[in-house]
Amino acid sequence: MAIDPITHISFDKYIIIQLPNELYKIYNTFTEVIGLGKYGSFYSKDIVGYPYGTVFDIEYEENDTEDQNKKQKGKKEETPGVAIPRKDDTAQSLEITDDILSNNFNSESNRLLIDQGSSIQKLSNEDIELLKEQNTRADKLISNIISNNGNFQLKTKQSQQKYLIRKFRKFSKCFKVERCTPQNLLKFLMDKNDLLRINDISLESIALQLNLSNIQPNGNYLVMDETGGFLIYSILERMYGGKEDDETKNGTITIITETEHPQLDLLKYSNYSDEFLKKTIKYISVMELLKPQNEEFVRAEFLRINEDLNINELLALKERSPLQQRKVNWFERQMSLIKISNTVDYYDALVLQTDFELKELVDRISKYVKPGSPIVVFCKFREPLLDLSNEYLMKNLNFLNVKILQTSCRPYQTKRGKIHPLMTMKSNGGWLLSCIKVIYQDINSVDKE
Amino acid sequence: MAIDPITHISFDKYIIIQLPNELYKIYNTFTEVIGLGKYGSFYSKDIVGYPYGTVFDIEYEENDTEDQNKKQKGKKEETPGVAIPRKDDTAQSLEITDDILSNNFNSESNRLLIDQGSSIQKLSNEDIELLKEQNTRADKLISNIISNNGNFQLKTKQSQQKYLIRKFRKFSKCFKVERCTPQNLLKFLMDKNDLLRINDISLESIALQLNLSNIQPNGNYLVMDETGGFLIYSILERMYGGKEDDETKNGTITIITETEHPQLDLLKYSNYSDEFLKKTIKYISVMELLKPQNEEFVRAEFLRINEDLNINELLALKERSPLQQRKVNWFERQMSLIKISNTVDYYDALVLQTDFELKELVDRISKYVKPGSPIVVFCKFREPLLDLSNEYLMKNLNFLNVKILQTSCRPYQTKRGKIHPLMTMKSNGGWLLSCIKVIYQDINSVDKE
Amino acid sequence: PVVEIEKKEHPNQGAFVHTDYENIVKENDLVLVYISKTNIRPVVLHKEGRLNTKYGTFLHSEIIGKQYGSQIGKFLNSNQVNRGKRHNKKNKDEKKEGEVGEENNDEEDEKKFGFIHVLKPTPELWTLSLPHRTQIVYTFDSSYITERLQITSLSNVIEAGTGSGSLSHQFSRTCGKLFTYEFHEVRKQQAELEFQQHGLLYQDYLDGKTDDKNVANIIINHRDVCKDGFLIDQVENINADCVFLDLPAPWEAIPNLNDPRVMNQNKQVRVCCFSPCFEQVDKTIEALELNGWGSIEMVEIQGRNFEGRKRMVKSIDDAIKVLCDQKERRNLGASNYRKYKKVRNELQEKDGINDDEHDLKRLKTNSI
Amino acid sequence: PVVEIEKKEHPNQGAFVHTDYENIVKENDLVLVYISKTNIRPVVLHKEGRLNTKYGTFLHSEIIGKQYGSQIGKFLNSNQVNRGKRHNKKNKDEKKEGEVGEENNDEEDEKKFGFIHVLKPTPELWTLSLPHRTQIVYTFDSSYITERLQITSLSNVIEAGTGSGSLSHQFSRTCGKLFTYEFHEVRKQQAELEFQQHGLLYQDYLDGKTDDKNVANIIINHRDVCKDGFLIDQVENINADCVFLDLPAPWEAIPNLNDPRVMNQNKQVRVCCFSPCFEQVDKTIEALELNGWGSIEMVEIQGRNFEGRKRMVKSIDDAIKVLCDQKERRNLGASNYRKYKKVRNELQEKDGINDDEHDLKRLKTNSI
Repeated sequence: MAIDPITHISFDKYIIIQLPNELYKIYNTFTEVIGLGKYGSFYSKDIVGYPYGTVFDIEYEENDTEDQNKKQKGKKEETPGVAIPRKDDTAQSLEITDDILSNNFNSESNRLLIDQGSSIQKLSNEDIELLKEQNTRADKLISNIISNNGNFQLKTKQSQQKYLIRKFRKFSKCFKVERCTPQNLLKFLMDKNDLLRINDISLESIALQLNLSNIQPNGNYLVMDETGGFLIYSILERMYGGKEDDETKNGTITIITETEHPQLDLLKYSNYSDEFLKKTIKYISVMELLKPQNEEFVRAEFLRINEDLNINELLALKERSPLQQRKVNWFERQMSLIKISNTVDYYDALVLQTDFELKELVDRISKYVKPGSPIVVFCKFREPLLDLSNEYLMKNLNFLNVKILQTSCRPYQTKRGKIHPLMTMKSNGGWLLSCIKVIYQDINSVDKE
Repeated sequence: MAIDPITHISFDKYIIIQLPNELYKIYNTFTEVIGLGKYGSFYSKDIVGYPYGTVFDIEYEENDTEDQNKKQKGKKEETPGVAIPRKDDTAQSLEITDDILSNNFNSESNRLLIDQGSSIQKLSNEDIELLKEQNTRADKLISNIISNNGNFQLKTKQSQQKYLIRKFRKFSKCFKVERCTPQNLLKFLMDKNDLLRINDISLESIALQLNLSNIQPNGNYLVMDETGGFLIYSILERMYGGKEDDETKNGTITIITETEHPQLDLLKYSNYSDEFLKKTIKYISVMELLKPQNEEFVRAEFLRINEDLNINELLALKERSPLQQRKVNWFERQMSLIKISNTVDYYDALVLQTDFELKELVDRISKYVKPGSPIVVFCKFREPLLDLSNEYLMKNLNFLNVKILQTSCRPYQTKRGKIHPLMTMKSNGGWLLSCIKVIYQDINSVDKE
Repeated sequence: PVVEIEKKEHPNQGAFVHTDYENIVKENDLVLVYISKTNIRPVVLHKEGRLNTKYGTFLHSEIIGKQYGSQIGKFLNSNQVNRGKRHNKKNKDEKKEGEVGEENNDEEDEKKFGFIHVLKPTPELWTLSLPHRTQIVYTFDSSYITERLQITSLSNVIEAGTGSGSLSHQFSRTCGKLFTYEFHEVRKQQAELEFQQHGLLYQDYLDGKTDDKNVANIIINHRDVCKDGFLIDQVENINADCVFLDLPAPWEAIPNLNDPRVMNQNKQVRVCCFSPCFEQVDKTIEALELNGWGSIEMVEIQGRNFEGRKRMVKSIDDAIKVLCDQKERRNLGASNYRKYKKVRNELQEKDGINDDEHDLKRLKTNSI
Repeated sequence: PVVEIEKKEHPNQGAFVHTDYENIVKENDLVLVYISKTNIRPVVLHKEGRLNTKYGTFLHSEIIGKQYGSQIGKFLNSNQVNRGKRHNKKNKDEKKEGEVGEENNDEEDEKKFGFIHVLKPTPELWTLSLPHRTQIVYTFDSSYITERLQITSLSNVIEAGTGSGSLSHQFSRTCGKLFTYEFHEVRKQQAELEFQQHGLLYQDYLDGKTDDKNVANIIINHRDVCKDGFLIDQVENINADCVFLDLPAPWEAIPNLNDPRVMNQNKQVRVCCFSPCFEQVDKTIEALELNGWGSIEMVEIQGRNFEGRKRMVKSIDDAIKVLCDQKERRNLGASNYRKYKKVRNELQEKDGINDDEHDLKRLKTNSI
């Protein structure tokens, strides 16, 4: 059976790896050896074929161990280990299990504990590295850490746990592979402290924007994306879910770009083929959309650039040289742009994430939206949305059901017996404005009863 | 032992009564008979002398019952009942207890329940009124309601409880007496849906404002209060706690008023004597503070108003007629206002709740604050505080540690086994700005090392 | 809001699908009539149909043939104006919506203009239009659930219980197949009928009534999943990859997910349990751990709506001016004050200053 | 921050009391030196004392005699400027604070001006200056607790445990007497010393060291209140009316409040238990109910700090103009474009339009 690249780890894909410290990182299975730094390294072919969500432990050949120990101090280990998938464990979790922890909880208070720092840990970091190299699995590693910490039994249960988790994160050699979904990509950017790149949008805000935009597999959406492609990928994911060849689905996304060339670098992590993206996504710049040319003008421009070459002759040719084909392509793209800029009342939703002055923007591009369809704007700040709402949309009879919304997700520490809200200092995840474009009826056209 | 009016219900005081529907209402023990509407009525002397926080049940004389029943339909009952304090119950709670509820929970699912509305309740409202009159205490009332509802055993536990609590609130005759503290006053205004009167301030925001203002029993505070006296009362409560005659405490509050006569109608519920308030609170209008007169001008004005009467002669008199005394009072008040308007660097905190344009206001009155002391501004909206902070305070070296804060309290349904956050649609409780007034050192006065 | 759709009506297929380019409202379409933010009504349009609103009666024929998103207006007679006014008093926020005209209390006879909008149903608007048969999972929550479960058009989703079907609509829009279970028989029947009317039942695809399996994708069952599990007659293998449990005791249903014919055994799968109380969450976590689920996380979604508001701004100088005037008036006596004032105004007008303009209340737009 | 107060130092009484009208910093005063929002240091001032900061060394004698609230400035040498810069890079928000001067990277030798502020301690500033010996109850919570317990200058308050003493300072400011208990002996000693240095110990009032019993009102005990209850030798009857329990297992201490010598038996009394986890809250509610407490309510305080931020605003027309220019430049070729541009600019300058000003980035003040 062939590997389904949407559910299973495949070659030549971007993947996300969760490390024991719970952080997400992006790797590519094109790489022969994937190195996780202090958490080890392995051959990427070893993980191909397993379902996404699998946890692997890195184990090293016995005969390598001695060599490893010698090398340890000086340089980085060079021979990758073997990535062994954890089987018979449906949880596939990197967390330290309660079984291991609960065996070691005896002391009841920290009244007598005086912090002696790291001096009390009999196992040195080097010892631990050694243990680690010698195929020590997580649970063994941890019981070693426990029995070698003279003060461990004096700590409170809580500080014992904290201590173990800290050590575990530092020394264990395992990892989990996740598909590079938009949701996991967001977590990756969060871990990288790079949310500014996607306008500080939170998972809950993008989720709400997608729902309010009523994304469907066969819809045509007009989008501005200042999240480097994250918004586009999120929309594509809801429409196609990674599958490129389903003939029953044929929705498109039209992107209005600020610059000549769209900046959608995050889209590469979607693993979609270039052909698919080309078919599904159209680009048009604000200039091409709002200051459109007509066919006559394009023909004139073609003549000027190509020094009196006749486009009709080129089009009529059955075979064209590459240069001729490029010229035809240019002409056809100009024609398609003109068509887009003339197609009003067409799109099933207007989905915006942009720094442009919103009143002006919505005023000029809402004409492209099909009446009765949603307009959904994300903004990192509240003021521009209030301004758009109060100073434009609410004063204009072409917009209905104007709402400004904020949603935020509160994570809890989810350990039984210790459930409490987590204090996170993350940004607020932004605001959304939604409304429906409608058709205003001139009051004078109505008969008085 | 004399009654302590701060801890015990006394004559001639405003009190707060919590009704079985959990709402707070304000009454006065000056009233001979306190009527709680459908929850009954009683003589206020019956509750005097018991500590605040006591729950009373209203009971009616046996021999009255028949009369009552006859009258019931036509007019309101006229003979008040007897308010009996609940003893041996430290909880003093109006809530329905779990004991009563748990006896009646047998059915496990509402799969078979079809809502038949009120037709299924065999006891009519009239029957219930009758029961109520006949000295039926809460628990008896409830078991009656239960045994007369044919569908009760078919309901889920949850809907049984909801049903009982609803009925209980409607029919029981008991109440709890609380002291008219600022906190209880706030709950009263909330129940009355009258928070606009106190600028929509929440308990948590006023609490934070008081703490940040560093209120102490001997401090002198400069205040603007657009909460009708609620802010002043809250400050007084922290300073004096209701006690007027403690010689070790002598702090004052100076109020800047917008109008000639301060609008502090909520202050009457504080139960402080007029003498105490007169001694402790000073009033000065924005005009008197910021456009002050000098002594010469006041004397001239005195002459003009009083047609060439010499104030010095009046002041020298040993005995004065009431009219003369009034004139002297007028003069002395003018002198004291001049003194206030000239006393800069004096107040231990500036505490503001006002609709005035804040930059302009703080710019002109911060001079009265002692350097190193806090300035704490409450505002219902965020924008004026952001504006004050970014456009004035942060650009001015006379202010330090500028912070904009918001605090909100999330109540939970606090029933064991059913703990969850309550969805309340209340307003957000406002924002606070705090900073410290400091003295800027001219850069040119510093020696270069 | 009252559902005005007849029990046995079968509107046109594709009620929840984006319209074609023409975007025209047809006879027998299921539409949502937007009367105000809090009053959105589902209606199936018939040539002879009538729709009663607070703005009077609209004929369905006035709506058929219009574009979706159209405003349909009419002039109200005075009786309706009065009713409208009372309504507006109660609900000031809705003022802008549905009614335009001068606020003229003297001339009740003047005709006012009232209007409705005809909208294409979306799951979110449908949720707003629902009579609340059971508690509803609101869009703040449902959108997050969809995202966290990573539901795409390839996902097979299990939902228990169906409840009002509000969330089912949202899942159905996004997912591959939706298996939904409801233990309350009457509610199941109501929901099934609704799904059928909305063209969402997978059976209709099997029966050839529609060829869009992206839309007709709901399989509904009457079932207590806690007792009887998730397996159904229609399919041998559910192959679910996303599960949403909105049950009083999800921990009783969780072990039933272990049957290998329920969840996809060959890929990562996700479950979301939706509970109001912490005690329920605690039992759910216990059951999840016991049944081999990992990476368990409890979260809470807090959603809010904002609105712009007008705020009073007062100037200190204005207040001082008012007080000075009051004082002068008192000192001079009323008649002298008027004379004085007149003279002063005359003087100041020459200088181009209008001292009388005590505009204490200036408005600014702000928000809470 | 490091506490620079010597263990056996006894600063002047009344460190936390409002100053008199003179408002002068005296020798031996305990002051808070404000260096930045996140660096506030408690210092007792001596004639010979020195204070080292990132802005260099300040002599205590430079501070003594100044008014509270005074800025004390000095010019930094270039070495310090560099350190300051590195600091600023890390922590941009503090830029305004502590340092003024042009950002001139070329001339490192130029003297820059750095400053500190001398402040009177308040419980809230003290909390910010604390080395975090234990978890701290922050002002968002503590102010709410004070208000909900209805603590006034008449209240006798019980606090267990003392912890860092941060909350004790806030209670002490507002309440009548504060009975505070700490089971960790070293922490109790640290807190006791601190209260003594701050003039807050009731014993000092009894010993006649101060006559302000509103200020010297703390009685601290080394005690495990869960095991040994609240009764203490110093007083026969605590007569508490407010209790705050910040303990891992408050339910173990609650029964000990039943002793009639602990709580005031003749008035309404209140208790607040502070716990992070729901399971603790659940056990606490159980204990409160069993021990006859009523009107139990669980709440959570959510506090936030806001800041104004600058936001980019782009204009559509500007963007279109940039794109048009790029296109023209490409079509014309670079050299022709320059000629064309020059001509066009000359034409436009006559009309007073400056087309070259593609000011794409305009700044507006906004906030999150």
